[in-house]
Amino acid sequence: MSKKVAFLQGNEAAAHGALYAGCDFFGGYPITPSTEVAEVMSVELPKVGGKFIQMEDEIGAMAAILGASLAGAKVLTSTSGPGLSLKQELIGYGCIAEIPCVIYNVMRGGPSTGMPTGPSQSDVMCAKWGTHGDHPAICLTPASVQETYEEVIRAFNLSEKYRTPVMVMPDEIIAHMRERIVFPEKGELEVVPRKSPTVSPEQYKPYDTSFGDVPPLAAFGSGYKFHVTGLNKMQDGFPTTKAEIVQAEEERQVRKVDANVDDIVTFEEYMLDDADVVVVAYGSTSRSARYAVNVAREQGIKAGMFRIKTFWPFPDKQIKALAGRVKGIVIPEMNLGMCSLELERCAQGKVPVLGIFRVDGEPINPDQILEKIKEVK
Amino acid sequence: MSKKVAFLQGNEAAAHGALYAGCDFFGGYPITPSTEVAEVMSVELPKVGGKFIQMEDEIGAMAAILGASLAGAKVLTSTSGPGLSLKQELIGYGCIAEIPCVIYNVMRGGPSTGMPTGPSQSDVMCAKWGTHGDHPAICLTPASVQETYEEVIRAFNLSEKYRTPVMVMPDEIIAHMRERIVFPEKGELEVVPRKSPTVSPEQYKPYDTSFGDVPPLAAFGSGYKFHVTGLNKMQDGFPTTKAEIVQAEEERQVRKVDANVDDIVTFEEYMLDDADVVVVAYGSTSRSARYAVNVAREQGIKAGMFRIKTFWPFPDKQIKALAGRVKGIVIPEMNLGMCSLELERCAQGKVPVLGIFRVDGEPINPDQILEKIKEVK
Amino acid sequence: MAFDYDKWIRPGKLPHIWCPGCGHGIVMKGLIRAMETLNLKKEETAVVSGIGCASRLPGYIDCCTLHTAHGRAAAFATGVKMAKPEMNVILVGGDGDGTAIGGNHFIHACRRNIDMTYIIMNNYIYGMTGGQFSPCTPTGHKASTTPYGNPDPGFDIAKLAIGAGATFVARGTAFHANQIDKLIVEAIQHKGFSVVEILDDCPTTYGRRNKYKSVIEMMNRLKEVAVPVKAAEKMTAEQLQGKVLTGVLYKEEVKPEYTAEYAKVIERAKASK
Amino acid sequence: MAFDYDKWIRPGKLPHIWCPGCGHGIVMKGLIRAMETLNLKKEETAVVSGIGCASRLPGYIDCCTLHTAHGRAAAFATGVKMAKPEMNVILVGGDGDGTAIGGNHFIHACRRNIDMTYIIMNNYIYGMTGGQFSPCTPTGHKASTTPYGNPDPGFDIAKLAIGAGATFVARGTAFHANQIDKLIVEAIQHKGFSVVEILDDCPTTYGRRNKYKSVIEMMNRLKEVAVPVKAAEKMTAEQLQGKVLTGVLYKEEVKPEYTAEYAKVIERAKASK
Amino acid sequence: MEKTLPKIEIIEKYCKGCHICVEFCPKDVLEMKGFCVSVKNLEACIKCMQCELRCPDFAIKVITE
Amino acid sequence: MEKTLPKIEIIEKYCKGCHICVEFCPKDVLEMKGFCVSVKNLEACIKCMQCELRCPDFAIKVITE
Amino acid sequence: MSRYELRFSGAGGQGLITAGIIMAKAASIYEGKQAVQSQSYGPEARGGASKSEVIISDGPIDYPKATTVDALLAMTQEACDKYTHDLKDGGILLVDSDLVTKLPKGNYKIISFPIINTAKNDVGREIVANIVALGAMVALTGQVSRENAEKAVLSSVPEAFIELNRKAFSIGFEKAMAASA
Amino acid sequence: MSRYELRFSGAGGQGLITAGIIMAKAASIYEGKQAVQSQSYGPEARGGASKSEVIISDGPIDYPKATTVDALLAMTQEACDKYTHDLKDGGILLVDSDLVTKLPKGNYKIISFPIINTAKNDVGREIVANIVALGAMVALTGQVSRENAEKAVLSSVPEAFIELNRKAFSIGFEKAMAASA
Ligand SMILES: Cc1ncc(C[n+]2csc(CCOP(=O)(O)OP(=O)(O)O)c2C)c(N)n1
Ligand SMILES: Cc1ncc(C[n+]2csc(CCOP(=O)(O)OP(=O)(O)O)c2C)c(N)n1
Ligand code: SF4
Ligand code: SF4
Ligand code: SF4
Ligand code: SF4
Ligand code: SF4
Ligand code: SF4
Ligand SMILES: [Mg+2]
Ligand SMILES: [Mg+2]
Repeated sequence: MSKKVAFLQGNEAAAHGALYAGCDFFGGYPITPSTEVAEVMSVELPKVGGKFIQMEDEIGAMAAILGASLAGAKVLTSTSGPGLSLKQELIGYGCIAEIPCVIYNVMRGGPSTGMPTGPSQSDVMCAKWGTHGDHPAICLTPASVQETYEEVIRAFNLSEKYRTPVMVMPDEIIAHMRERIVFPEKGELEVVPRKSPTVSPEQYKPYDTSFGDVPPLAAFGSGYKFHVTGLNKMQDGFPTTKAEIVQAEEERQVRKVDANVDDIVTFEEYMLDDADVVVVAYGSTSRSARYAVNVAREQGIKAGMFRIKTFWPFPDKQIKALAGRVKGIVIPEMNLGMCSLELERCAQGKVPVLGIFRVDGEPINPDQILEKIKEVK
Repeated sequence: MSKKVAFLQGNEAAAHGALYAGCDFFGGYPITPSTEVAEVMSVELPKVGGKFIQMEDEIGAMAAILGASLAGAKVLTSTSGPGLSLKQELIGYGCIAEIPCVIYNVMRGGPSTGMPTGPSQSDVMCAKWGTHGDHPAICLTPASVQETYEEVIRAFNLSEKYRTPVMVMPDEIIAHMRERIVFPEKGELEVVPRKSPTVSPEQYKPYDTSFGDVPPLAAFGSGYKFHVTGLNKMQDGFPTTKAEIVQAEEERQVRKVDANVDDIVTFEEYMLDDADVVVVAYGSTSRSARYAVNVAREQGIKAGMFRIKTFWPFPDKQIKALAGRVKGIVIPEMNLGMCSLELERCAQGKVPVLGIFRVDGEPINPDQILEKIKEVK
Repeated sequence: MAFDYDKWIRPGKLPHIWCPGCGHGIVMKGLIRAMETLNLKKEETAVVSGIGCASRLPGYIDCCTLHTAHGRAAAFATGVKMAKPEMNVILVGGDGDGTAIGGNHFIHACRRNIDMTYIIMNNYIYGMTGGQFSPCTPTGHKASTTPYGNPDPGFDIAKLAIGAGATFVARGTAFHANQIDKLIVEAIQHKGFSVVEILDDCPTTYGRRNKYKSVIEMMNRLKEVAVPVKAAEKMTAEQLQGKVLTGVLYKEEVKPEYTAEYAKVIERAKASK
Repeated sequence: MAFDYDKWIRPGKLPHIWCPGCGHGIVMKGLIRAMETLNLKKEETAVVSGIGCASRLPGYIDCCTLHTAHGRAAAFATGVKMAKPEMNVILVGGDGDGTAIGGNHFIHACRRNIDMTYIIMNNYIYGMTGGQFSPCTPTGHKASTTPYGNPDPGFDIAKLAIGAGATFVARGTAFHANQIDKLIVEAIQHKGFSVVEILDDCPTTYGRRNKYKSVIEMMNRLKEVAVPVKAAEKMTAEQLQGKVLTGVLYKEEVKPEYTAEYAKVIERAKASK
Repeated sequence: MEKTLPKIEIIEKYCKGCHICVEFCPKDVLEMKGFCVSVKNLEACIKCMQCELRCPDFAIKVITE
Repeated sequence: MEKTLPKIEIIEKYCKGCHICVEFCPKDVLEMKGFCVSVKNLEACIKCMQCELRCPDFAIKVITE
Repeated sequence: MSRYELRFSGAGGQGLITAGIIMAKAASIYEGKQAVQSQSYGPEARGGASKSEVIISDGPIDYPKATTVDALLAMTQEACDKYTHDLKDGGILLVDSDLVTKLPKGNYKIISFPIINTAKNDVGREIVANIVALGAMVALTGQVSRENAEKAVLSSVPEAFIELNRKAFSIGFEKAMAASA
Repeated sequence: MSRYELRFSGAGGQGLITAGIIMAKAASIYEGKQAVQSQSYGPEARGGASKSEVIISDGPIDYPKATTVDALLAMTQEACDKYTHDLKDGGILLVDSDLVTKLPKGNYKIISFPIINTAKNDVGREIVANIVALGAMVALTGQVSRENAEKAVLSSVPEAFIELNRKAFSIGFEKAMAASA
């Protein structure tokens, strides 16, 4: 039996990925260039008994998905730069209260309203540092329509597994380009269910670390009653200012992700075995990079690509290893140098990091990258 | 004649500093632990004909100060973590539209509501990366009541000089502790006025780079009429999606600050001449660090301190130089390691960076730092 | 017989954090009596708040409780209710939380007419942050940020809610303690978005600054200004000067309830498959 | 004689970006005629908007113009007006900008009664982003995110503004083009916060989806639904079914204007020194 | 007919001494002792429950059987 | 009395061809030509200015002296 | 690799994005090749110049945007002026002969016929001009078979308009064949 | 260096923050020393334990919080239990004898008298208990002169309450002298 195929935009694929992952609640506020996600969800969710709600603004949308997730739903919101900035306060709420949710953010030109229809990659830093306070961050940067579909599913899985907000951040090119997508059969891809409590309602504590760093989460309305707050809290969910508890809980929240980088961090290595020059790239830019690497190889240059699929946690270990092996790192980004700073941190002065930074709404083309590859001596 | 002295909280000093700098508009929304700034401004501003307005939320407050600044006022808002997160979208607006304004943010425990009355230093990253898109960032981290007063004045000056939002970020300890403050006489400290246009209204363009990277800004209601937008814009202020212009304008916005780090970045070197170990510290933590360095010296350990006064732009050059000279860097922070990442980037693997990270609402005490100093071999 | 509040209060959580004489405790008791009257199932009841003194209420109630971010209670609650329409969703919070930073979510919850009950404890002030004026502080009054008297006109919360499309709006006071539960009962029974404003007092940050000598004086003011809607009908405009109407101020049952409407969307969607 | 719009339009900025038949252009012309009637000084007039198709208007007007962020026009404008109370401050924008994301700033501007005029171009839809429903989309109608018909009830903007405390509220339509300027003139002359809602149409994202065959059909609908307040007085409830009142819907002159009140704060403060 | 007296239970650790019960007791049954309320004249109590109803702190209960 | 005819100025590069002026002209003076409006019967014009008033695009002016 | 680049350009609202999508769909779903479609538009989504690009290849397509264009459709003069610059030497240029009167200089294989008018007069509805153009592009580029392209067209339009579109496609295909013969 | 650390502790609303501020002001503004005052409070600002710390020194004060406390005022049992832990060996502990009945073990110089009651009965207003306590702390610690402390008190209270506070301060000062004699 042949699989279902379709010719879709990245955004449409994202919506279908969410449905595959069992998403049954979408709260959003329209913004270019992410509107197609909401549009598909508004059509598809009610068909499967799910709920689509268009809230009054992005803050309301973020609040609604957090509320719905606490009531047991698998939740998604979609937005773009200005909306992401507005959601920041409540993203922090999701982190501290440990509420699974997926935030799909299409990167367009910024800051502010910027260039709503132009691609960019300049939201990657605020994916980690946007909200105030210490918190974990997971952010995926897909590079094709198929991958957008799959990474949205993975985002749901990570979100449930680690009980924390997860972001998927395609750039506008990936979000709006159309490619053929092959839909997996039901059961073909892993779908991680929420870890529900095994104890009785009387014994249940929403942050009970006796079950490990990621305690089970009960749903409102499922027979369990408990308290959730955005204040620093104890294992039973009630607020505390006790220093030891606060420190321990904050560290656990971050450790959940940091101690599991090997499970979370994914990447692709392309022609790296013998590479002298490595192009580190993510999102649509990695497609230009692969093109450029191919051309470079044809011209006898030992170039390769390290493609970041999981932007946060950052692939520190892998980059550090690479830095010890190659002569130069080229990083093309549709921003003024963000990933570049992380690479410098990881490269530790061992190899030069050469950036190609474009924020003009145009894609970085293979030629530019090739040129830069050739600069590495 | 002896100078006026007073015994004030950091927050009160901030308000008085703003008044000295000529602030005549305050828009805010109350939040612990920054409320005293608003309270003092509500008393003092109308006395000098200035305006105090309490807006419906932090977004409204940020919008109001931007509007007032465009109408010629020198403007201030004050807030804390959750409010800072909410303001992020419009901070980006201030950056792209190049509107001078000062954001005073007291760092309390986060994320989310966190620990409203506990100190932290965990907003330093979102000072730079909080808003989406590429943009410049200036952020000052004072360490005493007197310095809070002076740094608020400097913030106004930098904001006018570079036509960009500037943040002042004391931690809660600095914001709420009381010390003696000596008020400078009028004229004693520099107060930078807004660079007003010298051309006629007909010739005026709000982003006219023929006057350099920081074009003069006219005020609404002063005989000039012009357009301001949060879209990528041309020199005349009107929106454009022309690639060359967008790239050039975005680069200029960031360059304004980056090309002037020597003018902006300030720091203090304490006993660094012969130091083997350097404690890098900022805000209240630097006071513990100085104490610890003194004790270490008494014990014959060659310790010193590099105190960051300007957190953004980060003192890359200085830290890189230090990293080549010392055996170890100790970084105490009331967060889970933020400055620490920047130090690692700058240290380039040359020296170990040892962090002391507390997020429990308690200050980092000198003993902890001393202990860490001794770990450096 | 003494009313058994303990049944609804989480063990070990009292005394609560509110100041001596703070009206929020009186409102909480009214809410508990209402929940008891309606015999709500704790596990099927969510109590949702924002941030503020009033918003600390959920921590004490033995239900599914959600203390969200400042101003966001209505939006979080909308998510809860949409995901689990069979739950009772009760919002609680202060005047600042609900009408300042939370104003937008508030009016949109009114507009949607989603079946939740919002209890606003209106003490005319931001209590938790130390007494800055709120959008409900009367003009001319003193707050920590209106040293020269408040220049801002205040909201009439009921008028705002009606303007935004709420279908049930009531008002009570902390003085009229025994009516609080009755208003809340009627509100919860109403199918649609219901707003119950309870005027109460913040002796700590509002009372002192505005020269109320005691909690009792503030209580007595509530007694004096309140006029039940029924009584008001027989009063002249002059007599009503400076008074505040109490009771059920507005009720309509024509506008459809939101989750029920959405259920129809689901039906239509399934039919279209 | 032809009206000289050019005097108010920035040279070289036409044609504007709006689609064929979009009502926003008609509203812009009304605004220009009003500005001309009042003989406003361009340098002393700020036109402030948010984001959306309607919010692109300021770019064309030769005044001090400010195209802010989505929903924030009223808050930016409040800053402008407070800093320079002598300026005329006119807000323009769409229904989404003003009542969805901008709802809070809108109701608070109404509450404060700050002397600005807000022209809301209500085309019942988020035009710029491609036709998702807005808080003003009628129930049951089609939008790109209500494929099964909109389950949301819409705001009555005028009712909302009055509920929030605005002191002047008027409504017109793009069909009744020659009244637009008159309403705006009266609004600007009013001392306090004034709201002028103009019903107009988005043929591109709303019209087609809702089976309006042409711009003209949409225009004619506006003609049919509109009933001037005066005429409505003589009509029965039945006759008014499905109609929309136009003209000055509400006006009061008792509530003090905000910048004037703040001037008094300054006086009191200076006296206290 | 003999009047049965209620039991007035005061939970001292909840009472914040706000005076409300004292002032609104129609029969002057209660009084403040330091920071806490106490019963001064139980005989006078008419079991109107005003004190229990109004106490913001769950600190006073009137138990009538 | 001789009727003075107005000058109807059409700014082609502004006209988006929305038909509004054509439809709302009471005297059927105008017509569409391709994407742009044009004058078909100037004689009939009564200078009511409806076309100018209603055009969303500043594309038509009725000049009457 | 066999990378083939097409660009469909014209004014917003002319349905060129749709034409591009159908072309790419034909290649990737029906022809068994790989294809990527992308587009760009300004804030003036509904006016001004608009373009839709399609890359077709036998193998994976990395860079999804045009590098040097093999075949360009220009439905307006503005689009023709704006988007010809990277048409490759010897590339195909299809224009609407009524609307594009100033042809670019350069070594192009230029085909022109009155596309919109064909839709209006020969097919009966101006609205299907994009499908007429698509038919022509399919004929001229030979990247997908006529059958597969037709399948893609028919699977992309509402039931009620199938016949109309089939007709539009065929006429476009034939006209192009004739014009380039 | 001559670092001297004081802590004023008790229940929220007892005015201990104010007492700390006045002490620090006396030292830094009137005595010519340096001083830093800081405080901490929970969300229960108006209940629970509260503390205000003052560091006095001849030179610059780096760390603004207490390390080992030289003198502690505890106005409630809760505060006494919570805040004595880092009182230094031989340090001064002043308590309200009515409210603090369980005294800590350890080598402290403990002074106790009924502070609140003194304010109520001897001064006439319970509300000035904090100033009574301040007077006592000034006497016991000797960090600032009686005159300078009095100046600081008087410059910190509203005109109408000057006499009341002067009296409270004096009585506190005298009582402590007597109690520690
Ligand atoms: C985003 C954000 N802004 C501001 C605050 C500070 N804050 C906390 S509660 C509050 C107001 C509380 O007033 P109200 O809602 O009336 O409740 P009350 O304390 O009076 O009961 C404010 C401004 C916050 N926590 N978060
Ligand atoms: C923070 C933010 N959220 C969302 C958007 C996307 N957006 C732009 S305009 C708009 C709605 C426009 O609708 P309306 O205000 O009614 O104006 P219209 O286009 O209909 O004239 C939206 C949702 C944005 N630019 N910024
Ligand atoms: S501060 Fe006011 S509102 Fe808050 S608990 Fe105290 S009395 Fe109540
Ligand atoms: S999309 Fe709608 S609102 Fe926007 S310009 Fe076109 S017709 Fe007007
Ligand atoms: S029940 Fe009534 S009479 Fe008895 S103590 Fe309470 S208030 Fe007084
Ligand atoms: S009302 Fe309650 S808290 Fe107040 S004094 Fe009486 S028992 Fe105590
Ligand atoms: S002025 Fe009146 S009659 Fe003349 S063309 Fe215009 S609409 Fe027609
Ligand atoms: S109304 Fe204006 S834009 Fe429309 S057809 Fe007439 S002239 Fe052209
Ligand atoms: Mg309040
Ligand atoms: Mg609209």
